[in-house]
Order: sequence, then C-alpha cells, then structure tokens
Amino acid sequence: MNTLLIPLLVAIPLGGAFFIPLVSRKVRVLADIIGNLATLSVLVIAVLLFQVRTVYSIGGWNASVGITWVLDGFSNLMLVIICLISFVATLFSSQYMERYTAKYKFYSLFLLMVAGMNGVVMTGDMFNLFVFLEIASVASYALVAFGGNHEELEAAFKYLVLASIGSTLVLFGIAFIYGATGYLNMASISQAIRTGPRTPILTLAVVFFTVGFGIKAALVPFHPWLPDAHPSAPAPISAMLSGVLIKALGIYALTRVLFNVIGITPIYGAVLITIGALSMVVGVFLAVGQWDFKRLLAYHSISQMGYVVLGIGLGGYILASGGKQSAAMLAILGGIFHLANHSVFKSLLFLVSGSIEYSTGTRQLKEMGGLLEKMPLTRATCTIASLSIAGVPPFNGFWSKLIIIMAAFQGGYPWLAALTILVSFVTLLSFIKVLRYAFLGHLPESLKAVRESPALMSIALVVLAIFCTCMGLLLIPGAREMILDPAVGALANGVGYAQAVLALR
Amino acid sequence: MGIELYLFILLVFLIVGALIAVETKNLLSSVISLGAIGFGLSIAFLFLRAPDLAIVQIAVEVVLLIFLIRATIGRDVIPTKGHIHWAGLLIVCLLTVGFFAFGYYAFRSLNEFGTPIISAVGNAPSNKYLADGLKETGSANIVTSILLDYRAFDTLGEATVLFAAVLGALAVLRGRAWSKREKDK
Amino acid sequence: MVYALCFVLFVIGLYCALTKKNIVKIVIGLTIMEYAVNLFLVLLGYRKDGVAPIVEEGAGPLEFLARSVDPLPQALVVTSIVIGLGVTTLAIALCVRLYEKYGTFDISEIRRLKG
Amino acid sequence: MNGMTVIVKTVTRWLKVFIFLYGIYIIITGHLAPGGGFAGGVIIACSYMLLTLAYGKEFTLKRLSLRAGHHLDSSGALLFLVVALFGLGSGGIFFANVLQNRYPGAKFTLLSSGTILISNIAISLKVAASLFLIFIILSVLRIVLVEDGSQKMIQEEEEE
Repeated sequence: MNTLLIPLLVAIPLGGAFFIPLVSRKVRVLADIIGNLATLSVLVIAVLLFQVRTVYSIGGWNASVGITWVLDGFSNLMLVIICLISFVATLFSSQYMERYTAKYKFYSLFLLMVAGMNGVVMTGDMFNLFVFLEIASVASYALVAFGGNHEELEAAFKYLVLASIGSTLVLFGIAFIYGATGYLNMASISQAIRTGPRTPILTLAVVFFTVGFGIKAALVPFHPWLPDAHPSAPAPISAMLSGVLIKALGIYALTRVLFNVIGITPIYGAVLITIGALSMVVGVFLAVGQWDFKRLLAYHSISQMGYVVLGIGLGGYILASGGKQSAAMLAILGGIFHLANHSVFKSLLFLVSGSIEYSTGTRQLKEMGGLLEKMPLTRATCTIASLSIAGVPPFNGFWSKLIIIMAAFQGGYPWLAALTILVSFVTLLSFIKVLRYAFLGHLPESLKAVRESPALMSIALVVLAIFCTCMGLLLIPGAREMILDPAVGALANGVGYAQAVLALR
Repeated sequence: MGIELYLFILLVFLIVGALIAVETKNLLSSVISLGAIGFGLSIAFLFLRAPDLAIVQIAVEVVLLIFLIRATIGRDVIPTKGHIHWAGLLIVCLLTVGFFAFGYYAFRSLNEFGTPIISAVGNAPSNKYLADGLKETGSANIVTSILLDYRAFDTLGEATVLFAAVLGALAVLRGRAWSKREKDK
Repeated sequence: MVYALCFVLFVIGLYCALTKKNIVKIVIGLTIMEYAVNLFLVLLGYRKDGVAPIVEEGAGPLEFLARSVDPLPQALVVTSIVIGLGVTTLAIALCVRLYEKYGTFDISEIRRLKG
Repeated sequence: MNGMTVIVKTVTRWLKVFIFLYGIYIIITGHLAPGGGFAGGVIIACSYMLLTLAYGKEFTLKRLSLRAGHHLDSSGALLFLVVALFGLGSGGIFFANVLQNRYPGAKFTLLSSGTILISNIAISLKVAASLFLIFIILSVLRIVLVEDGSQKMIQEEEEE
C-alpha cells in the first residue's frame, strides 16, 4: 500500500500541471479546484508516508542500474514542509491571483515547481537530482516574471542567468563524479569514494557543488539575485521561493551531497561555517536599511539561511574533526529545526505582505500606517511571525536559535554564539520597525477604505500562524524522537548512508 | 592518432568559434558563430561514436538558431556601451585563470582519454546496459533503452522541463499581465 | 589534454556570461557553457577504436561489450541538451520582452532595481 | 509576414513532406537506429517552421491552430505520464515496461520493445507541439512604428 503511494508524490503534481491547461481555458474555476486538490492530496500522502523508511526502485530496476527514491528521516521532513507550504500558498493564491491574467498558467507552473522539489528531495540518484532541480528552477524563473513589468522581467533575467550558471556547475560536478567512480546512484558513489582514493577531481567536484547549490540557496557571495527575485514574484510565489525553494534546491541538496555522498571533512565543515556566518551578518545588515516590505523580508531570508548553514556546518565540522558527538548532533538539530521554522514564518510573512499589498496596493512601509484597526487579523499574524523570526520566546524561532547557540557553546565556539545573538538582536530591531510603520502610527488619507483580506487568504494566514506558535512543541521528548531526530540522524550518519540504503533495499 | 587528431582540430575550431562569438561587436555574427559551434559539436559527437547525440544536437541547433535570429534581427540597433570596471575585469580574469589551473591539475586524476571508467569498474551500470540491454528491453539502440526504460524517469523530467519552459515563455510573452480590476486602481 | 581544451570552452562561456553587458551575449555565454559540459560528458565515455552503442544484428555480445563506447553519458547528454534548449528558450523569451520594455539589450540600462 | 518568393514556396512544398516523413521515420525506429522521440519531434517542428517562414503564419495557423498546439503539448506530456502510471496500475511499479515484460517481441523489429515505442511517440508529440508554439509566439511578435518614430512591438491578444 505504502509503496503504491510514493510515486504519486511526483505524479499527482505533474499530472495536475499537464491537465490544467487542457481543461481550464474554458472553465476557469477548474484551475483553482485542480490546483488546490493536487496540493492537498500531496500533503495528505506526505503525512501518511512520514514514518516510512524505504528505497523505491523506479521501473523495477535494482539499485545502481535504474533510478531509486530514498525516503529517510530528512527527506520525509522536507516533503512534509514542502507540501504544507505549497498547500497554504495555493489556498492563498486562489483569491490573490485574481489580480493577474492567465491564472491557469500560474497553477500549472506552480504544480511543476512542487513536483520538481518533491523529486529533488526524494531522489537517490545524482543526475535525477539535477533534472528535478531544473524543473523547479525553470518553473520558478517563469513565475518570478509572471507580473510582466519592468522590474519583474529584470529580476527574472538576473535570477535565470545566475541560477543557470549554478545548474551548469552542478552538472559539471556530476560529470566529474561519474568520471571518477562510474556510478550515478548516490549510495554506490558513496561506497566507491569510501573504498577508493580521494583524488583532486573530487575536491573540484565539491567546489562546483558548493558554488552551484550555494547560488540556488543564495548564500552570501552568491546572493545578488535573491533580493530582486523574491520581492518581484507574486506573494504566494515569494512565500514558496523563500519558504521552501531555496531550502530544497540549495540547502537540502548541498548538505545531502556533502554529508552523505562525498563525506564531510573538517575543511568542508569550516567552509560551511564561514559561508553561514557571512550570510547571517551581511543579510541582516543589508535588511535594516530597506523600506520595501518584501525586499526587507528577502534580505532576512539570506540572513536566516545563514543560521541554518551555520548550524549544520558546525555539526559537520565537529563530527569530522572528532569533537563532542552530542554537541554535533545538537548543532545539526538546531540547523534542521531552524530550516523547518523558517519555512513556516517566512512564508507567513510573505503572505502577510501579499495580503497588505492586496488591500492597500503598496509595499512601501513609509506609505502604510495605522492598519491596526483596519486589518486586525493580518496584524495579529504579522506580529506572531515577526516575533518568531526575531527569536522571542514562546514562538518557534526562539527554540531553534537557542539550540544553535547552545551547540556553539558546547562545541567550544562561544564567539559564534555571540555572533548569533547579535544578529538575532538586529533582526528584532528591524521587525519592530515593520510593526511600527505598517500597523501603528496614523492612517494615511488614501487608505481609509481598506478592508481585511478575503476569507481564503485569511484562513491561509491563520493556519501558518498556528504552526508558528505551536512548533516549539516539536522539542518535547516524544515528538522530537519521532520527527526531528530521524532527520538529524540521516545527516549525521555521513557516509554510513550507503549502508543504510543498502539495508533498506 | 586518427580520431584524436581530428578531435583536437575540431576542439580548437570550437574554441576559436567561441572566442568570436564572445568578442564580436555585431550581435547577428555572434549568434551565427554560436551556430557554428553547435554544428561543430554535432560533428564532434559523430567522431565520438554518438550518432543519437549528433542528430539531436543538429536538430536543436537549427531550432535555437531560428529563435535567436528572430529575437535579435533588427534589434541590435543601439550598440551596447559601457565597459566593466577594469578592477572587476582583472578579478574575473584572475579567477578564471586560477580556476582553469586547478581544473587542469584535477583532470590528471581522471582516466586517460580513450579508456572510459567502465573498463575499470566491472559492475558499473553501463556494463550491465551493454550486456543485457537488448535482452531486457528489446531495444537495439542501447541509448534509447537507457533513455526510455532504465532511466525513463529522467526522460519524464526532461519532457517536463521543456513543458515548463514553454509554458513559462508563453506566460512571459502574454499580452496583458494584470487583470482589468488592477489596471483601474 | 582533450579534457583541458573542453574546459577552456567552459571557461570562455563563463567569462562571457559574467562580464558581457549585452543580454543576448549573456545567453550565448550560458549556451557555450552547456555545450562544454555536454562535450565533456561524451568525452568521458569515449573508448579508443570504439563502436556506437547500437547492437547490430548478428554481432557477438561479448565483443560488443568490449568495444562499445559508454552509453550512459550519451543518454545523460540527450537529457541535458533538451534541458538546455528549454532554459535558453525561456531566456530568449525574457530577452525579447525586456527589449520590448526597455528598448535595449544593454544590461547597464536595464537597472530599475537598486542593488 | 507574408511569406517569401515563388521559388522558396515551390521548394518548400516538395521538401516539407520529406522532412515530415523523415521525422516520423526517426521517431518510430528510435529503438533500432539512432534517433528517437526527441530528435524526431524537433524535426517535425522544423518542417512546420519551414512552412511558416515560407508561406507566412496565417497559412500555418489555418492548419494547426494555437489552441490545438496547446492541447497537443499537454496531451503528449500526459500520455507519457500515463505510460508511467500504467506500470504502477498493472504491476505496482512506477515506470515498469509492462508490455515488454509480458509480451516480449521479436528482436530487431518495430514492435520489439514494449512501451518504448509509445513513449517515443508521446515525447515527439510533446516536443513538436512545444517548439511550434514557441516559434509562433516569437514570430507573432512584430515590430511596428509608433507615431513618435520609436519602435515598439505588439503582440496580438491571446484569447482569454
């Protein structure tokens, strides 16, 4: 039964995407229905499969001959996150996207993006990873340009050029790996690398993967596309891009390849820590000066991705250099938990910005003000999300940051902990600014007629706000063993991945 | 020598073509040099015993050239001005040179050209495809048997990328992006 | 040596994509990079004095196994050529649209978004 | 675009059939000889592009409308997915080559490889339709002169 459900995770969004253009040119509402149903059913399947750990051979070809899907703790967690955010985003967009024409193209591209991300997260094959990476990327280029104005086109072109360079580098890296080992299956590659000598070609491949996936994840030296592309997209797409796309295509793929396929070494760990710390600091200081709401959020995405990479990289460094095992596990736990938290609160923030833009028609903080009375629900959800991202207790962002800081202390890097606290403080300042200018102050004359956003959009906001408030509960013992620890274990297992996959088969 | 020599000459031709495509001022000649590279690549594939690729490459190149020429023809009226700052150019050049040196060093750990990795790794998937491909899939063309049977899922992905790109291009090129209500605002 | 020449092609494409000011030139740079990677993959699979991976009627299977070039990179390259075509098509569509909006292909004039 | 001279038109009239047939040949013998669904699809798209270039877009659109192109595009992709799901439905394995496993054909014949032939046809449909669509959309864009002398391109409104 379960094995029958696995292919549907990719087949349903693909089928939906192919089917929507066929039927919904005549009956417009079908696009909404099919889009929402597809994401809902995928979410249900992802939740049903959450406890399943298996290897699925596509076409019945075993192991290295065909393509395999590997479901382990990390993949399952990512799948649930992706499907949850995409369901909420489709719910939001059925009313929001009335602003644009050609809604069916939007839904079709959206489902293609979901299919691509699910494929990336599930696959156990390097080249298949590249193909699905490209599906998600191509769909996202088009979605960034969906508005068709000057800014959107410019941002989309910038994004397309940088991200295509990234994809080409990834493909070149895969070619190196194939030339060195003769396999494409991740588990087989990992085994071949472990038994064979570590040649310079592998180092070159790692450099290419780091740059390629780093561009997709917008880590700091490679970030210039993100602050343009994410604000230019329609709000639900911004939520998807910031919430899950950069994580699935960038961070998930990078960590999977570095930890499980090639094997983490102290040098790679140190590189990850450096990139993470740099993203954290540069992102937040660039964000403080912004007055465009969505652009500010986009810079914060860079900074928060820095936390995730810092946590995971710290864990990898400690593991590889033979430090304290418990500190390493804690650091990786912090990174992965922050990844999950960030996808929830950052999507919520982007949806809030969309909701404000839908009602008021502006994104500039200076033109807003006094929306407290007019849009109480938006204001409440925005406050929750802002407190989460700034790391104020009881909300989810606090717990994951706390874990990263604790791990840095335990591992013996107090200056990293201090840096994290500093960045967290600047984030708080920046969001106090948002709340102050958007919701307090006096209402400008032009915004007297503003009303709360429509029902479906509000439902989407509330769902995510509930998640923001409650996700701290994932840390209580029972839930943590069930949900977060398998994901940490999958990464910390390192090149033991190969045996784990072979045992599951 | 034989094929290796031809290949060497062809690669030099490709590099010269690429340099022309990159450096020439006229956009149309740049596009046409790109076409020359593509056709040269197709011949290289023939030398390398990849007839499928040669056909695909030549067909794709024709289509790509038609698209590029239609996109650029009559539109390069205003020559692009403004040069990148010399410091930036220097950094880029140094980076590419360093990059190339490291790549050259790393390439020496690959198998020598002409002896593929599959002859060293006995149970590599390629050997299985070659040995059992005809028996298991019934396709005499092993590349097709990989594309549409062993790794058919990749091909589904590939078709999907094309679908996404076409749908995206249509979405980008659509006449009016915002609905009427929004225009009135 | 052949690999290095292929890498030169890749570096030329990368240089073009990073430094040129004309957006069509940037697209051309991307395409050259892709070509280089495709060629590299096929070079990896070449066997000296090899035959194409197509079984001829009446050929001995063992001899075929020993002489055929590696078919897997060829299958990968078919996929990657198509993906490249898709990305380039989308890029051309964006270029055409950008020209329509800005009236130029010059990227230093296409700058509404602040850094 | 009103098409080209008589010479081009005459040559095209003869050539288009051969290009089209060659495309079909490449598709259906994809598992025996070099080629396959993708190359064949591109070649068929090329024959349509040749027609459009020689005779103008009205001529081609009368034979294959944009809407039909859209439908072919989607249904080609859908057909390929159905082939994949067929394996799931009949044997529980996604993408299994069910036909080949159950009814293996004689080697080196047209029907020798089960679902590969169907997949090839599906891909070629999809590819041909996509490239044709893109070409039409790019060529429908045309340059017109606005009053103030600057050039501007206008796309004909797509039916909503």
